[in-house]
Amino acid sequence: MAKRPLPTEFIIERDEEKCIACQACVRMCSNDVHSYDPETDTVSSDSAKCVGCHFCETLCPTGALVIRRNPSEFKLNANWNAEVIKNITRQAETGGMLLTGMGCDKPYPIYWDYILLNASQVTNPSIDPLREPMELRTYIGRKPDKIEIQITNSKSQISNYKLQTSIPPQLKLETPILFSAMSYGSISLNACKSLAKAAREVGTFYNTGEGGLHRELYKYSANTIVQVASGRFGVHREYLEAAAAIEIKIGQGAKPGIGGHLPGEKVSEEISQTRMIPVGTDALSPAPHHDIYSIEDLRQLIFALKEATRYKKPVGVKISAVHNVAPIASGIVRAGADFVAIDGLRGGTGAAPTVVRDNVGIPTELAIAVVDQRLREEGIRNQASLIAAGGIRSSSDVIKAIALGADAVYIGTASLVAMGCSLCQRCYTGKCNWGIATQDPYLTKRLNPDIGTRRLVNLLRAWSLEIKEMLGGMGINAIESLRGNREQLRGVGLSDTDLKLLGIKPAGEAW
Amino acid sequence: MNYVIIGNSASGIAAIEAIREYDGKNKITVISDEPYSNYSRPLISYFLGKKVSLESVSFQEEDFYKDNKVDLILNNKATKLDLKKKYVILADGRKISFDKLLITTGGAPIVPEIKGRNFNGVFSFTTLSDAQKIEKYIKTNKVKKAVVLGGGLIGLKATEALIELKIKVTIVELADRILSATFDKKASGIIEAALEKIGCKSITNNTIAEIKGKNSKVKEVILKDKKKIPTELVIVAIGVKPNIELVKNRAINTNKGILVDNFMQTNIKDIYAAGDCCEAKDSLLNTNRPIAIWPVAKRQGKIAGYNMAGWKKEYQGSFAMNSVELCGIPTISVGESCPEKEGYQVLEYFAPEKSIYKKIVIKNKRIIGVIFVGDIERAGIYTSLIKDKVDTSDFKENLLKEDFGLISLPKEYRKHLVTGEVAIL
Amino acid sequence: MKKIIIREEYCMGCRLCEVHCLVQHSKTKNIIKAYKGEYPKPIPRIIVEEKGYVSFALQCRHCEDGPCLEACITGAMYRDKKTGAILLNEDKCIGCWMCIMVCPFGVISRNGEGKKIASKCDLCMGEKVPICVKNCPNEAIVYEEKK
Amino acid sequence: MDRFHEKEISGCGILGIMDQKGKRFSGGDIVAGIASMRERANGLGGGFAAYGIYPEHKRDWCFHMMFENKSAMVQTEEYLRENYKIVKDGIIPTREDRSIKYRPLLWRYFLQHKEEKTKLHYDLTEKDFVIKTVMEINTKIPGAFVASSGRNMGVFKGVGYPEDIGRFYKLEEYEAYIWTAHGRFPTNTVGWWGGAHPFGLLDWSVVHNGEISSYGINKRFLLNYGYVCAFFTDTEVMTYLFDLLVRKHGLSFEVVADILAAPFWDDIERQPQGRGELLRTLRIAYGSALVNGPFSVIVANSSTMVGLNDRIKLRPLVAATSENRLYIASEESAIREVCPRPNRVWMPKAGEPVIGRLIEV
Repeated sequence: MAKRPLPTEFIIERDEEKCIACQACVRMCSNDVHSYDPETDTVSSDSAKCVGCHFCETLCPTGALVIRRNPSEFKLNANWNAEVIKNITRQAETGGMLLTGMGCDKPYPIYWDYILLNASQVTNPSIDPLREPMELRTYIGRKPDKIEIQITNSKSQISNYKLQTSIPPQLKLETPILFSAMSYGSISLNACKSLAKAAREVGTFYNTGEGGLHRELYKYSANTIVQVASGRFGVHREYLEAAAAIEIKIGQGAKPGIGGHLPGEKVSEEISQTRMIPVGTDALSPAPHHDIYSIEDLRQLIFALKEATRYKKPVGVKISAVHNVAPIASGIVRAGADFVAIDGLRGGTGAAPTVVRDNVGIPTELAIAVVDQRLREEGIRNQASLIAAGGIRSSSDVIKAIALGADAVYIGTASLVAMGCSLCQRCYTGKCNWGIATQDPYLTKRLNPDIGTRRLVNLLRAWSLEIKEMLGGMGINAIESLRGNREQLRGVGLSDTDLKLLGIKPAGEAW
Repeated sequence: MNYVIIGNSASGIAAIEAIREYDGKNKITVISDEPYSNYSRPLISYFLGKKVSLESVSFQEEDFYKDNKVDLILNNKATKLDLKKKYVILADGRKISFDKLLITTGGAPIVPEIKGRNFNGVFSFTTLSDAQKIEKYIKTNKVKKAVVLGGGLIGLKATEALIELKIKVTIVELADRILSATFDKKASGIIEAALEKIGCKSITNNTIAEIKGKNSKVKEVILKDKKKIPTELVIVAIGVKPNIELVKNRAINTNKGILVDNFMQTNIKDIYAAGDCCEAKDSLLNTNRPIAIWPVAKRQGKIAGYNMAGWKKEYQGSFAMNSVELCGIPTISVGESCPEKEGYQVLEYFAPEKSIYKKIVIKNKRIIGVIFVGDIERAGIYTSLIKDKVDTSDFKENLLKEDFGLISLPKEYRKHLVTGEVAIL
Repeated sequence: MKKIIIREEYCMGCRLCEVHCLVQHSKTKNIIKAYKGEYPKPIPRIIVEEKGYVSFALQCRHCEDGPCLEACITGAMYRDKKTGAILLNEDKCIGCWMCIMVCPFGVISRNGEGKKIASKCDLCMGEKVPICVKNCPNEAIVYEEKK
Repeated sequence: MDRFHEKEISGCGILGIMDQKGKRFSGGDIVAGIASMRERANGLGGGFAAYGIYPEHKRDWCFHMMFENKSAMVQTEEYLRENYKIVKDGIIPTREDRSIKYRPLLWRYFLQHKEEKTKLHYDLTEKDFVIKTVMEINTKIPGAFVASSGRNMGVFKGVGYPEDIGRFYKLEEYEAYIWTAHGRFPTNTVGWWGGAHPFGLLDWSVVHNGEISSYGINKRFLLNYGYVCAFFTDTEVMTYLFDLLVRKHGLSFEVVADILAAPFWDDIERQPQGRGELLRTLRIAYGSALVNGPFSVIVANSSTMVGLNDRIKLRPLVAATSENRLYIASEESAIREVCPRPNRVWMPKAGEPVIGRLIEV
């Protein structure tokens, strides 16, 4: 059979009693799933086209639509399951790599879910964040190992103290959560605006990814981390100067060792200008930086960027969490990075080969734990901040990441979900019904940045409140007292090796 | 300060409202020769057709005069003006002195010199009294047949009313088509056909030469071509002209109507005129001429009121337009809808089987007139394009499309419309 | 007064405003009955205009100097003193369509089915926020005080 | 239970008395004072630190040792002999006391540095070398524990109520210019002699009342600077923090207080620019040294006694002065017990250090 039709992934149930044929679904679906028949004044749906983004279901004014997974099943087989059969069939037809979007969705252990937090009882008091200050402020950047103070007068009065050490450039975060790198191109300008405005409102940062900095985003530069990636798209003097910090992107959790590819169809006039490439050409980010084949090359780029910005802003490096992550991170810190972002296995992407996304890299929980430990053992933990990325889903993930040793976390997928994303994983098609991962003007307007901003701010506010509540419960009133404080964590159902790597005790074990 | 307004219809009422926006105190006196406190003249055909009750013909609430502290003098005609001493002399001899005077005497029906026009059963059709008289005559004489002279708007509205009363009507029109002032052949054709369908005949290129009667009641009309049409009722509705009787041959300048400037003031200070009785700016033709339609009368009255109260406001001019539903077919015509000379471009959609006709007249890239028959949705957008003299080059091809709307217009113009306020027509 | 502000850059063209407007102005105010059980079928008082990817919802702007107010020959069209909204007294309206002729936004329609009267936005009198605004999923129409 | 793998948690009573002119006085007062806070202890630990007690050996390192068995002592002595010149050693005198049930072998050594060792470990200062010695004995010789390792000072501690421990060690026979004391109320039942307070390292001694919620990060912060916390006690962490910040980083006690009990960001922002900048810098650089959770602590070295509370004062701390004496205690009663009419009594604010320095005469 030249083309073997596969069971559709979803089925669309339309309650005819409730359907009023208003055609909102017809108008809104970018995949043309629904169609209206004026002769019968009815709407019908073609399930085969449905990607399961739930946009129509969300809009349907009568709740007439339900999108379900198709229960159609192959013969039960633990090895040759439906996904395997479908993938092989697709590849047999196309001869191509399978593409996907968002982060790894395979059921590898999510360590966050096997880690529990502590709380105070009797021996020390918990603190009520509603009544007492609770501090989440975090500084990202290189810290001096020691502070020297000159006492100008023999009397040791504080007013006579003179600082001899100056703090290298820092990013000040009012909550230890930043928005991950997502490029203009992979996401819409409205999505970028939402992130930028929310970062400004909350007092944190968003990251341009390798998409350059659109003119309209310059006004948020004080809350912008700009990325320098292997394609160097959109990198120019003004870009670097506008930024609050610079991040060299070596790798991405969803596709370690793989470059990026923005198809030419998405390179519109605006994107071409922002990325500084011709309209309609593919934007190919090479797998490696072709001027970085070694750690010393990285050092050169770090210092080239520091020189270019006169040592006024932190320069960090983002890597994917791979097997050797601890020594690599150590090398990066020694190469002069002011922060290291570690993107784990479950980090998101706009497009990646499925096989890479689902099989390469390690979970961020383990990566952060081993990197933090390694840097401390080497006595260089102060020299760089650690940002954990890749699959942070909730405030408890945030607080656990910080307790494991991260200074802050990057959230990407969570921020997209806040803006509407339902993880249909079809970002690479450019047909995102939610107006996020698309450049189609018909779709991008669906994301009103005012709403996007509000929802993102709400998310960060909610998470911050929860973090404060949990911190208070532990009797801690400043986030820095939790950072790397693994005594506040306990593992359940983890192997001894996992516990050792995470540097935490099993639940039930006292201090 | 004494404001005096002669006339109690659209302009007069609008003037009261305008004055009261700025001056809540000073005295306003309204003089009307009508017995009713106010009514909407366009509604008389609906009254006659029994679609609107006598109470509903009024367009202002009863306590309007009280609320606005207006002295209302009814059933008393202003007969003379003393411009020097500034007073109005009424039919009963009373003198009403004024500081500012507004003349809104409206229009008067044109009554042709036809032999036999004094027979009972021959009526004009401009006032509520006319309608009431007709109604009474029909009732008393059990009228079954009628002739309407004049296929203009008033004639047709009268026709429609009579048809509602199950009277068989024949329209006699001098021109080659009905509604000739605003409709072209195609538009008229649709209405004529619709009239025909309900048994109403339109005789064009003709007129009444003589009215014959019996026992002082009308019995038949004889047309120009000698054709005889038996009838029990004749309504003469060949048009109206400005009613300038009061000022004729006085110091106030008149032409067909009373001449006013862009502040609705006559050549005499403190004396204003508005509505059907005056000649004000036609912004389309760029001349002064009477435009006897309701919205224009209201607008002019309002402008006059503002200026009388001391707030200088300029009249931007208006142009002819009308909307009426005939035989269940809605129609709208605006501006120069039937240009006769060369130099115009006409866009058309004509579907007589659906009784739909759309016509857009363009001159120098700008729309100067439209006709919509059968489908009038969103007609106001075109009116506003005419008013704002918008260059249509960029969207001309969309003008007749079914989805034509603000979205078809240049973004800047649209934005102004959507977000901003609109100036009045 | 508060006005409905149109933000065409965020209108998705879903036309849910029309749906909800229709329901609001139906007899039953029940979405399914309004669509499936009411004759004549109610019509929305809001229009969504679409062309390419641009779209916006449009309803009576309640102009400060409303031409429809001047054009109305029956006094059916009036300004609500309390809210400043331009409303239509349906009992007085006789369907002369003068208002349609002069409305520069084209947002007054003929109520095609039942009594021949004009139909226009009434700002959902009695509701705190007009129903179209409340139900716009993307805040492409907002109800705000306008300077 | 393995004493090295359970962090100890305790509520406690603490007391410190200092003669700022360096005049030595007997241990009677400190024992009487701490005894008055018996309710703050539960008999599972008590101890004292005394400064100026060995004037005749004031240049020698004095190690107070606890041995659980003879072989521990043999191994320790071998180790010490290899690295130091043992000037003098002997049993720490004690008196029999019914309340003291079990006691390890208590021995003290007066040690001098060996020149050849200094050369071998040229990267270490003499003090660093002493610390290295202490760490190695504590972690590598089973049954051996260094209770104190300073000069002209010593730590006397054990399992029991502090007044019993004082009597046991015959403290009334010693004279010191700084005395600190600790009565312990551990919530775990493990009472071992080494785990009693004060904690001593070099001439540092720390008595502490509290439970540090930031323990996990303080410990790992210290790891970054080469300190390995072996005992899972807050007091140990506190001691190393003082050693790092005061001895190694050369910061004053006032500054250290601003690090350990850092002001809130809001307060920092309200400060005048220079001070604000200083505090901001300290917090950015030393955030992981912030000691979070309830504590009151008395830290002493040869020239200073410092009392400090956590940043929101979750544990009691009172200070008083009388003539040249500075008193710091958990409760005012303990001070009044030995100094009924002090010149001044005050409650230090959260994070506000009470610093007593030797006034040179």
